[in-house]
Amino acid sequence: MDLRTRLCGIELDGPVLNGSGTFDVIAARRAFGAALEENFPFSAFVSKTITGPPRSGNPPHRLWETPSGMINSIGLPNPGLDQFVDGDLLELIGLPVPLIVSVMADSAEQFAVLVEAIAAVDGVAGIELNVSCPNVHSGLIVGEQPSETEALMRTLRPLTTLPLIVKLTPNVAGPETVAQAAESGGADCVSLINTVKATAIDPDHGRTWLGAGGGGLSGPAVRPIALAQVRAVASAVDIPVIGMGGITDGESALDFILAGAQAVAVGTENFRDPAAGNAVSRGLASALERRGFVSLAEAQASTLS
Amino acid sequence: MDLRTRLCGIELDGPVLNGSGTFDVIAARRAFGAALEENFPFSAFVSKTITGPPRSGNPPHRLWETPSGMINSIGLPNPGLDQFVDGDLLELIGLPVPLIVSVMADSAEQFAVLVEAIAAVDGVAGIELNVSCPNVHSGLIVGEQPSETEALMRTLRPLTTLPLIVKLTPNVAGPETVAQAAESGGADCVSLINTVKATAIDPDHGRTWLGAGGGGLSGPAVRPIALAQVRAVASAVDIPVIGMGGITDGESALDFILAGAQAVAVGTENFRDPAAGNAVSRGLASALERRGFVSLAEAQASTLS
Amino acid sequence: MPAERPLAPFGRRSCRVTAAAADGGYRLFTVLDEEGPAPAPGQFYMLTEGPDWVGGSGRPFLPRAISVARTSGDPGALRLEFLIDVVGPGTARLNELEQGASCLIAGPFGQPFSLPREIKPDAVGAVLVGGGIGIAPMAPLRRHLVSRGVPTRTLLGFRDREHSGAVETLFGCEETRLAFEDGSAGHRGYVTDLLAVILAGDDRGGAVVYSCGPPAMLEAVRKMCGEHGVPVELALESPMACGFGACFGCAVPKVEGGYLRLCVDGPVVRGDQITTAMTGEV
Amino acid sequence: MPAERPLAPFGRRSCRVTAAAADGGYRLFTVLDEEGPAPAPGQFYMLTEGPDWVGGSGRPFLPRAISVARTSGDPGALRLEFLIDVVGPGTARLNELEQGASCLIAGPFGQPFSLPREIKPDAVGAVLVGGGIGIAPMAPLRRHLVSRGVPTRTLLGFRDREHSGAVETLFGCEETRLAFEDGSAGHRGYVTDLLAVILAGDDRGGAVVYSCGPPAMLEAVRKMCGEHGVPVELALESPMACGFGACFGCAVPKVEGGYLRLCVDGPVVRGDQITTAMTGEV
Ligand SMILES: Cc1cc2nc3c(=O)[nH]c(=O)nc-3n(C[C@H](O)[C@H](O)[C@H](O)COP(=O)(O)OP(=O)(O)OC[C@H]3O[C@@H](n4cnc5c(N)ncnc54)[C@H](O)[C@@H]3O)c2cc1C
Ligand SMILES: Cc1cc2nc3c(=O)[nH]c(=O)nc-3n(C[C@H](O)[C@H](O)[C@H](O)COP(=O)(O)OP(=O)(O)OC[C@H]3O[C@@H](n4cnc5c(N)ncnc54)[C@H](O)[C@@H]3O)c2cc1C
Ligand SMILES: Cc1cc2nc3c(=O)[nH]c(=O)nc-3n(C[C@H](O)[C@H](O)[C@H](O)COP(=O)(O)O)c2cc1C
Ligand SMILES: Cc1cc2nc3c(=O)[nH]c(=O)nc-3n(C[C@H](O)[C@H](O)[C@H](O)COP(=O)(O)O)c2cc1C
Ligand code: FES
Ligand code: FES
Repeated sequence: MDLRTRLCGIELDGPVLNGSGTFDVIAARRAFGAALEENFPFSAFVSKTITGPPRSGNPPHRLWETPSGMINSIGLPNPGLDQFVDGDLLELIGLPVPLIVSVMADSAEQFAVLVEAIAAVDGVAGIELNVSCPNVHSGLIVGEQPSETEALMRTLRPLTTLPLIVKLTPNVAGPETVAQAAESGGADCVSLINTVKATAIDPDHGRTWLGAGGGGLSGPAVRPIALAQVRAVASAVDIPVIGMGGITDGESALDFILAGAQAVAVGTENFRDPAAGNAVSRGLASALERRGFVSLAEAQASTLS
Repeated sequence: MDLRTRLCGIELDGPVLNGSGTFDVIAARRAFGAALEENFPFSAFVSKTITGPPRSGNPPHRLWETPSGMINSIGLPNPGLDQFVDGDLLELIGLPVPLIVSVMADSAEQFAVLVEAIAAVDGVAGIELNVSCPNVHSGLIVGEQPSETEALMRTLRPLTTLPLIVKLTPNVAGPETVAQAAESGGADCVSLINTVKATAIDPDHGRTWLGAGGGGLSGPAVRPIALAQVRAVASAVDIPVIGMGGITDGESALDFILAGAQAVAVGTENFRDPAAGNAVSRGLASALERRGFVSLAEAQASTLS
Repeated sequence: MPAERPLAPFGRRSCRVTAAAADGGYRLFTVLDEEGPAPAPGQFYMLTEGPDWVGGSGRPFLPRAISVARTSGDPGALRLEFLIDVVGPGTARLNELEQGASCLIAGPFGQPFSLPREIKPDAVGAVLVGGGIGIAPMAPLRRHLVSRGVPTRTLLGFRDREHSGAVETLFGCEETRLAFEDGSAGHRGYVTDLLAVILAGDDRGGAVVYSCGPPAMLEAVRKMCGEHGVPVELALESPMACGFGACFGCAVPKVEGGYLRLCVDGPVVRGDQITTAMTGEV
Repeated sequence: MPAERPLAPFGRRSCRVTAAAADGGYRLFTVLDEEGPAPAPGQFYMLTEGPDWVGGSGRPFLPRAISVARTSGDPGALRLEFLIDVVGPGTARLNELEQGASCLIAGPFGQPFSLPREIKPDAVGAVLVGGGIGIAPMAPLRRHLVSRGVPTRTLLGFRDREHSGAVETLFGCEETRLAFEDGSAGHRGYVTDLLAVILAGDDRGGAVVYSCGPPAMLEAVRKMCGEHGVPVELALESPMACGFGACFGCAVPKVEGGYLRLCVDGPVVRGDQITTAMTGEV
């Protein structure tokens, strides 16, 4: 089965990526050694989200297991732009697949600094903009406001020719309007869904379980929500869509392709199976075959009745 | 364990209600006979949503099972106001518990007609307003717009002294702002969450599985989302909150009480166990006991650290 | 005039599985129901396996609707037999139930089959048409009709011998006519061929047809009976979340427009009540 | 200088359960790992039961981290033994594993215990302090140290006799000192009382302490060793989603600020690396 595809200019030998922040190749290499690269699970690698200043992340607890899913409140721990560029980034560029770097900032100016610094490094294939965080000026969550999203894109678009991917938040009434704003602002691609606002109670101690009070829901539990949003967004924009949210196998990956996604990403399932990416790719090939598709491209081109 | 509570003036022998549209007492009586009333599962009964004109509902398929949940696209089948008032309503009033009638319309005028007609009937304890539907004039989903919600409440508030409960949709960035709008418009109570927008793909036939193209997700899968929204809303308004979304047992019901809900509702779990309401009440009593609470009221009064 | 209909105990109850065995391509298992009434032919139960029902993929989550294939014993110690065809995670779970396991059931639910006279005052006999797993509700119906002295002919169709094993168990030596699509035995072809012969005969006037099986077969039976003016009752399927009228998910289009709730208005419906027996199929 | 650390085969693998039995309040089971290397003492595996892992409540969903209590055989036919304490749905599932069942494992993961000399050049001996289920990683550590000729004293504490059964199995006739909170045998009280005696002795200077057990016990051990200037390595626990550094969920506060990822920087940490062994406890 031919799984090759082209994602806003990036040639991929398959459509299966990782969700940002759900796979740390550097740590995984320590655990699995060279075997990781020999069977690299993704056709492109998306880094965890990098911010300007270093962040240590949220206090414990950071995890809560839910019915068919989990809540995380990790808090984007990362070494900060400078240390990332001088350290991890060099290692990531050495990976056998294209590299997409995810960045987040609390103002357009800070976003600009990140985009320019990352774009200046040879070997970066694309930049994903994590807009699920408040703008210090407006106080509004950029990704929840079409206007803020479009404005941000107009600032960043001129700064690089690299593909800019906007990671959409699902915590809005109409993700398609935000996607359209991103598109008219110059985005090359949108990815969704990020995690869904959620919390968990610790009844024994009369507090929320999570150190940060709340977090984001992911895993199979959110797949039906993700499919609806991917379908709405894909039919509202002309730029490609990276679909994710609860993908666990080839069948669920195919659902996203048929809903209009050009590529898919695996997040939480990586925690259950470090080789989930490989399994999803294999499973997608056979799922396509079962449905009589001759290639991924044919499925991407098909539309739902 | 003393589970009695008072919900915007309605005396209840317990905090467990049903979610609108998830239990049909009239059909259940045909299946279970008198045993139903002898062990009535809820402390107040919420009718399915009634509209002005009769509705036959959406074409099949109407159901899709998801990981730890389900999607429904039922489409609010109901006999319409007149037939409801002359028929089912008379039976519902005879129930051993207070009756809350759920209504929906696509304009403030139509809502007014429904509210006045229902309020005119003796034995109705309260009215729940299902605002998860577009306004024919603005085209906007009322429950997604604080302004629309407040305006609707200002129209309806003067029409009755019965408690008015606004059923909030979870498909918004900030349910708490909609809740505040409902409160300042004169609502006595808010209930949440309604189902989360979702869809399912039928890969064998290249279509969405659901006859209506999409539907709403419910069940344990959405509980973490519901808890976060109930907590946000409860801390934003002074009116009582009815919490629901994936409640399956006493422990999950207690989570909602601790998150700030005054009462809880059971929906999807009724499908898995017709006596789920009884089980949740029993389970809540022992969950409270295990945590050293002497009464439901004490738990309702406690706040999360 | 709807057939009298037993009431279900409120809620669901745990029953012991007293027997379970593969039976010709399907699996037949028996539970001991100590609370429920004897179900009427055509009624069904909502089954879950118990606390561990939810499967590895998060499915099954909802209970599954299963018809009664046979009942024995009396209320208080009633034995209910279910015939399972594995088509997905729910039936796969039920298929794993072994003797000694426990199983949660709710029911009996639904509108049972009517007696021929209740459908047509001058009816003199019944023709039962079952296909595949659809033979399950035909077995108790046949016993019921015979016990009421109704002359009954039974036509059963299968893909192949492999899938007909349960006939022995459920119909024993009772006289049945079998059709096999692969011609491995009996009539080579569809069970509807056998029905066609009967409907062509002169005695069709007094007949009432009862049928359960795959949607395509049911629709064929419905059409044939319609053309010959022979009344027919069909036991339909649709996805069900609750089985007792709570979810409105089991909608089947009605001839006069609108939908019936198959779990309470069916699963047994008159052929002329519906527009097609292939609801939701493409 | 971190201890050398075996690499895990990439992904997860299915292993047969070759033995499983209750063992003094806990359950001990063995899997046959045909792919993995021998784990170093202190390392752990991420376990799931397989396709039916997800439980009736939708949990467990994530794999569960379990330490190795004993290893035997050689790579290719390695036997890994796990000791299970049921505290929720995940351990309940693992507790149900019977001989012949299969189990999915990933690992070995994590930073193992160091040799005394790696921690303190002039170290002459080791003191192992295990509590409850925390005796599991102490067993292979003891074997390892003894095989390297390190004089080792082992102190183990339990609620009551009921929960000490596994000592027989895991430590056999090796010399251990036991403390029971209920005084049902050995020393009446906490295992830390036994440690206090040793730390008061003159030979403490050459000792390195290793400990695993309930957070409160670990924190006591950490404090006592700190006060006596005796180096200590602790095997900690924290909720883990992945076990190989992917989720950043297993954060434990570091002395110098920030957090370490317990699955890759631990589970074995130096007492002076952390601010408390009671992370997330209230
Ligand atoms: C009144 C009645 C009586 C019945 N009697 C019997 C009986 O005696 N024996 C018997 O074996 N069966 C019987 N059935 C059918 C049985 O209930 C279904 O086959 C069963 O529910 C299928 O569940 P599953 O999980 O095994 O398969 P599913 O995975 O549910 O697949 C079954 C069908 O459901 C659809 N489907 C697939 N995925 C989903 C999903 N995620 N959500 C919703 N639908 C989906 C597809 O059309 C698929 O072909 C009866 C059904 C009814 C309504
Ligand atoms: C490195 C390491 C090694 C370990 N070795 C062993 C061992 O050898 N033997 C052994 O028995 N155990 C061991 N454990 C502990 C074991 O992993 C946990 O006890 C297990 O994960 C608990 O899962 P559970 O589902 O049984 O219980 P849970 O339900 O997960 O409850 C366990 C604790 O998790 C918290 N919790 C409760 N509900 C949730 C939820 N929904 N989401 C998240 N947290 C929740 C509570 O604090 C609860 O007390 C080890 C842990 C680690 C990190
Ligand atoms: C533990 C964890 C950490 C995550 N970190 C990030 C992140 O740093 N940046 C980001 O854009 N998304 C992050 N996500 C969201 C995922 O990339 C993905 O959008 C989401 O989890 C849905 O996919 P899934 O259901 O397959 O996990 C994180 C998710 C999880 C579970
Ligand atoms: C089949 C079904 C039908 C429903 N019908 C209605 C309805 O008519 N009106 C309404 O306000 N909510 C309706 N709901 C939403 C429920 O009342 C409830 O808000 C939601 O299902 C979340 O609770 P749960 O997870 O316990 O089911 C329906 C839900 C389901 C599953
Ligand atoms: S299955 Fe729920 S109403 Fe019929
Ligand atoms: S458990 Fe996932 S990073 Fe440690």
